[in-house]
Amino acid sequence: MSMIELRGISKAWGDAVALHAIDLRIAPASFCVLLGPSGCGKSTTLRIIAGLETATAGQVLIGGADVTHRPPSQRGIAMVFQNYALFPHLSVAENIGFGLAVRKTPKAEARQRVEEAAALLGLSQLLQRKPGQLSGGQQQRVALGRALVARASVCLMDEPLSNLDAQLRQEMRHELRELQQRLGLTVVYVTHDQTEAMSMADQVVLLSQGRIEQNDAPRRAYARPASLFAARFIGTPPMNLLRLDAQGHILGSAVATGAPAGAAHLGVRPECVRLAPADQTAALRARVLSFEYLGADLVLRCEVGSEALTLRVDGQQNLQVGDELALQCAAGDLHFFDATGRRMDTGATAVPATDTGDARLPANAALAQRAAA
Amino acid sequence: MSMIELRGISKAWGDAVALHAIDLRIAPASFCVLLGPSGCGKSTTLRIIAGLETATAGQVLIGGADVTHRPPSQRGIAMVFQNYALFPHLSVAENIGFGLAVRKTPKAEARQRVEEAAALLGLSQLLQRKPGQLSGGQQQRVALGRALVARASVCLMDEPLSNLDAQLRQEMRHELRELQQRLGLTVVYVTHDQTEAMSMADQVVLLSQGRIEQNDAPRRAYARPASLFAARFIGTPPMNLLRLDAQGHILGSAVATGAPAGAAHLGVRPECVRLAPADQTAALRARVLSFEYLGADLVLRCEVGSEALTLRVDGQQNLQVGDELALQCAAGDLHFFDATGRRMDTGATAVPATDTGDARLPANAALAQRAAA
Amino acid sequence: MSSPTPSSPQRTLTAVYAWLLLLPAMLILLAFTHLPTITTLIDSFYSTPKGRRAASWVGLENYAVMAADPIFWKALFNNLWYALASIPLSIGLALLMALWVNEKLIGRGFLRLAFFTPTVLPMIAVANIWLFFFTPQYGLLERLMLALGFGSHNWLGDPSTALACVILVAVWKEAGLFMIFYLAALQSFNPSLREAAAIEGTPRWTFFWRVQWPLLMPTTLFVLVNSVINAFRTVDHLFVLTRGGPDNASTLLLYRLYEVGFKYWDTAGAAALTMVLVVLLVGVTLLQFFTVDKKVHYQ
Amino acid sequence: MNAPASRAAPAATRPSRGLYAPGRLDTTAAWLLALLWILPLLFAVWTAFHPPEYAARFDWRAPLTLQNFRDAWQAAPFARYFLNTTLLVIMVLAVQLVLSTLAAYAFARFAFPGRDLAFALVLVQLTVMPDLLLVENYQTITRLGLVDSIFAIGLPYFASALAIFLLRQTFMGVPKELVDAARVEGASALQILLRIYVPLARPIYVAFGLVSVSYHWNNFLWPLIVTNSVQSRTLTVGLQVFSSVEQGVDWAIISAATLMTSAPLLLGFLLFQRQFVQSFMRAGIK
Amino acid sequence: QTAVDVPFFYPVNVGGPINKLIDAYAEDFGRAHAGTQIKPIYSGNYQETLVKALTGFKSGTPPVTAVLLSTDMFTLIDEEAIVPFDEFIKTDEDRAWLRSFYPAFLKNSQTDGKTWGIPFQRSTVVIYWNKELFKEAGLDPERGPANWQELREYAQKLTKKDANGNVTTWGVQIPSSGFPYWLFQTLTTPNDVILANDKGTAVNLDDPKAIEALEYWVGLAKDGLHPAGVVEWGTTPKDFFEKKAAIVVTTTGNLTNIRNNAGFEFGVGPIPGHRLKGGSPTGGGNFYIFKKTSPEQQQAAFEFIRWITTPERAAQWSIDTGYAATSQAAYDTPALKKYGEEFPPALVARDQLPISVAEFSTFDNQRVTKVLDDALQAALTGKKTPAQALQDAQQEATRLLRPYQ
Ligand SMILES: Nc1ncnc2c1ncn2[C@@H]1O[C@H](COP(=O)(O)OP(=O)(O)OP(=O)(O)O)[C@@H](O)[C@H]1O
Ligand SMILES: Nc1ncnc2c1ncn2[C@@H]1O[C@H](COP(=O)(O)OP(=O)(O)OP(=O)(O)O)[C@@H](O)[C@H]1O
Ligand SMILES: [Mg+2]
Ligand SMILES: [Mg+2]
Repeated sequence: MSMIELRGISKAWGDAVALHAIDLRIAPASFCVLLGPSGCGKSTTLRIIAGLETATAGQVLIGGADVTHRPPSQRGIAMVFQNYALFPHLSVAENIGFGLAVRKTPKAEARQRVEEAAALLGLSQLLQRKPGQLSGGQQQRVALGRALVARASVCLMDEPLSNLDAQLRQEMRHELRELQQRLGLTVVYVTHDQTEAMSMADQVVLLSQGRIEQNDAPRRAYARPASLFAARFIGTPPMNLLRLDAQGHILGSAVATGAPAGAAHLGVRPECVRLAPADQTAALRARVLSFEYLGADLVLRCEVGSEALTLRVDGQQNLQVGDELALQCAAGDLHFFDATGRRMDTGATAVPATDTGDARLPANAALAQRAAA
Repeated sequence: MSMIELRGISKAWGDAVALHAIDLRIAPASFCVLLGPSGCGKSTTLRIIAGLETATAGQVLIGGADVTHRPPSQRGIAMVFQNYALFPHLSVAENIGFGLAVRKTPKAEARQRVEEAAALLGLSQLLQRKPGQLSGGQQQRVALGRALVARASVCLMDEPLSNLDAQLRQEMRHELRELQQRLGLTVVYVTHDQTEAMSMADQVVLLSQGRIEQNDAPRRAYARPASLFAARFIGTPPMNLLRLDAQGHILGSAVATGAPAGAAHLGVRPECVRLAPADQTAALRARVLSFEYLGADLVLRCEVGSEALTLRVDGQQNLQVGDELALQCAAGDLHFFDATGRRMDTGATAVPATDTGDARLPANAALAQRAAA
Repeated sequence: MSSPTPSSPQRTLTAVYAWLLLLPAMLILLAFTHLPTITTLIDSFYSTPKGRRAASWVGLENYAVMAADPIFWKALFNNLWYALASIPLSIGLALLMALWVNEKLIGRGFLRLAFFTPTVLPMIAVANIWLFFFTPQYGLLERLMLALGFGSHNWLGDPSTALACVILVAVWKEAGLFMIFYLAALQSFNPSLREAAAIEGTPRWTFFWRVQWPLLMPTTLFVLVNSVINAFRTVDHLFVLTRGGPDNASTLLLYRLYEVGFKYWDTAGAAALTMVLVVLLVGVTLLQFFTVDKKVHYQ
Repeated sequence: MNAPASRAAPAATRPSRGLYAPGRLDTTAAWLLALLWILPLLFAVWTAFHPPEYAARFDWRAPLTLQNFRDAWQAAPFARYFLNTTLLVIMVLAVQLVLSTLAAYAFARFAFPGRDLAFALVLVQLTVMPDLLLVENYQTITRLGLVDSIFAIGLPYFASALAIFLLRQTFMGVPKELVDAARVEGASALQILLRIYVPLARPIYVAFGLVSVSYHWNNFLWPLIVTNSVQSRTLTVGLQVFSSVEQGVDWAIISAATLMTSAPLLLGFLLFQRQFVQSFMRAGIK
Repeated sequence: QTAVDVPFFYPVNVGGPINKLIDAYAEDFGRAHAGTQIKPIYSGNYQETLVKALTGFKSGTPPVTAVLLSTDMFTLIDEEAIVPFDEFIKTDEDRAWLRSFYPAFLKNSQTDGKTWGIPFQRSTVVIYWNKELFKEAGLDPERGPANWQELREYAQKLTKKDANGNVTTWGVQIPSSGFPYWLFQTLTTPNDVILANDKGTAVNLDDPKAIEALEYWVGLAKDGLHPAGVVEWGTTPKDFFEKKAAIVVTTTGNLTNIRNNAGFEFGVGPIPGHRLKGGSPTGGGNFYIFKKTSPEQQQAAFEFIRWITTPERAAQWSIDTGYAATSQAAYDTPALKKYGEEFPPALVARDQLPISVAEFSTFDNQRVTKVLDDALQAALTGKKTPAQALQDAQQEATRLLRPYQ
């Protein structure tokens, strides 16, 4: 049974259609991330699940019950908002206990539940502070506390980390995920940051313009992007998408790619392009256009034909703009897309549908081998 | 000659000392990043250079001239503020041209310079908009435009990207750096985000509690952290810092590290710890505690003795919590720190002081080799 | 606002709920503002009932009488002068005060108190103190003038200065309140704006004129509406200072209304005057909202 | 206004000294104006504490006296007037706040037929103030049989267009998320009002309170007309005792009475000056 | 027998102690007349009391009785707000009581053969002079100016200037704010001109003698003997105390105030004469009884008014407040006789009463009065010549009064 189910949910404001008949099932105790660019309908979906918006059509089921017409407070959900929506005039304890107070939970019990939640989140020392006196991460935890104390088994989160700085964001990702697993929560999590999606999700739902573009486990979404859109959206630096000419060569070059007929784009992830050993003759040659040093990594932008190719190498590499590099790439790391942007599956690039396979080491330098100098 | 020079700059508010006799030289047309945790004195330093605060002691030189007692407007600087400080009632064009109008630059010339700057920043279409109608990144560029149009050769920036979301921040990093190089600006840039520092800087000045902790090129700062503080602060995920016992073994284990006498901590970066080929017997053994999937990478947290060790491996690896791993590490990647947190230099780990060396590939698995099972 | 688009029965329920919330306030407003206004409007078309003579329909006669009354015109023009002088003066001073006490001046607390004090003093009593200021020969103003070598002057007793004195007292009374509004706005400004301007080398005056002043526009509009209303409402001090004299030199519309209504007991004439005031005030306010408001909202 | 969203830049707390620092000229001018501004108060203090013959003579050796206060105090039952005025001011403010809050909430949060018309009707009171409609209002009060009660003094002012207007603006500025969060937590519409909107609008309440209290503390004509007895008279009506037509102005006693009656407000402002300014500040009436 | 409540509007006008006196009277009366309760309501100055009373009347809740300006009589008649006293005056005793009031006071209380008001707190205008300044100027401090000629001469001697030519002491000061028409009557009455007829339906403002009177007043100011412009009524006593004015013309109601606060010896005298020997307008308040009240209440009010105006009480009232007593009988009481011997200035009012006239009053009183006031102020501030001002005023007043003729 799925914990949350959307059946043909549509949403329109006048003429503006935000969601087109979305169908979605989310398993109990799983972490589902709604991912997509700004304006694609993530928040709308979440708010429809919460009952904060009414769908134009379709049904919402939570825990098997049709809740389409129930107000938010009767759906057994908790919610964490993008900027936390902490009540600035209430202390941490009061913020966490807000729902309990509103629902007239006995004082003693409410106090106990607030203290438990605070202890769980490491907020015990801060109970008397006002949100304004807390750091971003602490605020985030208070917002979480408010959601937890309701003991709802479904927790909805709308970009809860987007206001934090990089370092804190990383820490909070861990904490959130760990908490979700510990408490067995069903989380629906909205973000437009694919790193967050990758690192936390059991299920990634990629939305684009009110439609589900891909709905998969993160690894599968990463390994087998269903469309150009998905390929572009998931991964940093994003997947290289090289246009192919009619012959399957990289545009403006004579590099053959082994593309199936009708392929319009070749996709390859930056981390899958490697520097070939200097002696390898069959390597793909590319010229460095620019690079960015990131400590552990160096991100290079090179030129192949008329297309740009980004690759990620060890940060301690010393390279200059204009250097000629020899590159190679495994055949399994190549993705092909047709003119409509749909993925084309070739036998060679099929990867296991489940993620239980063994550690896979790049075996052959597919691209380089096929490269015709 | 240095473009900006601070000589023994101190700043105190009453008893609270924010800066302790800072000495700093910044080369012309270079990009200097002031990096450090919140409250370390970055903004104070920047504001003293700008003349927005008066130093308690010391001198500020810009372009060789002592400007300690000059007002901000006579220092030949431009500044970009954290929240941009755009005038909300003025259009983009008026914002950019504000300084020109104030300085009574002839109308025609002012218009031309504004248009040039706008073109440079891709703002030409937006000149008539008000800041409230712009996205964060666009606002950022307007702020930049206002700084550029002044044609000051020194540009000061206080966390200019901190209000942007991750994606935009990355784009803006590129743009900023490129612009600085194109125009030959001397930029002093404040941030607490080490990724920004690494990717943009010619010179990273790491501050801690009002003192300069390290002042180096980014690669050097990354490769040779001067202290435990620097080691912890620079790099994501941060450098592993393992406590050593009196014998130089990793605490709670029998793993020898080849540490010089008196070393209290061993540092090793996550990306420098590699999975040893399965057949290598001398490998360091560690148990996986948890992992985080990031698409391209997988970050593992393992246990060695009583210490935790983080390492970064290929994202397509399939690992389970509890797996035993064999690890190895190059001797050159080991850093030692004494009990006071200062770096200890051993002959073996010395790296070239300049960054002109060739691409360096890990040759020997130092740590693993020395490990005594 | 954020409520979900409700279905029809829900919408009715919402409307009922909303109107229930509004009801108490609306009832009071209706009973003490709208109905009296309408009654006044109707009264203005009838003659004043006196004893056995019941009110009779006279059409626009009350307005005609009013228009023929030179004192009405005097009061109207006085009031326009009063508004024209007191509004910019009190707003200007309020702004100046706010700019000052927004800075770290020595004794800022005292300055704030000093500027604000007149707002809380009861006009009815304080007007008597002002009377002393204007008293010829030994009044404070006189002493000052004499000390400076000027001759004595009968400030309130001279038609050419009486109105000015009344204006001065009004400005004194309300500038402090407006200052608080300006101060609040100034303090909410982002301090970086000032720094950004300083780096450009903006002279203080330019900074005020190009940045602070435009950003204060919404406050100015608010204050402006208030001061216009006050210009037609504050007459307490007239009762003590000049009673509209000498020879109506300082009479104002509301004071004239009081005279017509409560001294002459000419309720019809008073009703006509009230309608003039209502139309004038509503008109001015609307005009302000439509002309200034456009320039005010920069977001 | 929207405090939660204000992730105020750290610089916001930092006074940028040295920039446009007020010069000596500013300080002098500000002090001059301030002195000019409290001159009437200074004069009142002088005359109140000296015998009447020194009202117009400034002599350092003038003897101090409290007689004027004694006389003023005895001239009318001021204790009772203080009580009445305090009751009036508290009652008016309390009712104004309650009614305006409810109305502002309806305007800010609900879409219902007739809303814009109703709001326009409210705004009418901004300009057509009860002062203009004295006679009609007196008749209404008489019809209600309320003449000569503190309640009657307050009644016409119970609904304040200014308060409704200000509160509506503030309420509309409350971030939507806060309301959503409260809804998810199960708060009813009334709970949302009481627990979210009202506390967040506190600065506006304080600001409006200041305006309202000083207005009703000093209002004169209307209280005079609707009250008959000591039991309902307010301070300003009591003060009227001193502006005698028959005799000349006795500044000594008037000053004493003025100080006496405005002392609570002045003291209040002195004590809560910072809070007031800050409230207005956060109220951001703009 | 049910208790009768008699709400009584009383203008508190001379400060605190007076309402204590009134309360005491009300209580005493209540004790003597079981079942009747007089309820004094202090309601501001005369103008405010009238506003309250008439607003109340129009809304159906008038006071039963009120002390209001004698000049408001026509207004109150016009509003049909009051009942004449004739209904209550039934016995000879009552008639004798009514006859006992000074005719000067009754002039403002009767019209068309009916009595509408009973004089209560009445005053007249007198002159006060500073004896010290008189001595300095070489004048007899015990004798005030007797006529216009003397007034002008005295004023010339009394006016002092400083080195710069600024006047430091004015010879004479006649206030002209608020109700200048009343003080103007101190000039017209001796000049043998009455400004309004008894019926209150016609005025005589442009009479040459009235113009002459105004010219005299304006002339004093022109010649620098009297302050220029409009002189504030409220500060006039203070001007006198501060020796800024040597002679002031003001009400007898100020006697107590001046006695308490003048730091020097002062004299009180009747208004200087010209064509006639002197003469002043009367002023102050009368009792009225309101319509829309029950006959029992009206009767009770009448009894209270009779009771409070008996000679003994009137005498005590005069001693306590400084107002003129309203009847010869009151001045003949031992108490007031004794007081007059101790403090002779208190008797000036009495001596002047036989030649005093009614305060200017007409139908549409306030409006007509304002026309005259404006004219006077216009002349005093130099905007119009006295003749022009009064002729204009005459025209306007006549127009206003036309409906009543
Ligand atoms: N109240 C509304 N009225 C009209 N259109 C709306 C409303 N709310 C959202 N939309 C539109 O619906 C679409 C989806 O909005 P939604 O807020 O769900 O996007 P999102 O994916 O959450 O984007 P973001 O990442 O920017 O938050 C957008 O095009 C938006 O403009
Ligand atoms: N006006 C001031 N008065 C007193 N102390 C101050 C003032 N401004 C800054 N400080 C203190 O000086 C120290 C340095 O502040 P600074 O603003 O330079 O830090 P920062 O490195 O910019 O931090 P952040 O990253 O949070 O902006 C801090 O401890 C701060 O509390
Ligand atoms: Mg969203
Ligand atoms: Mg800072």
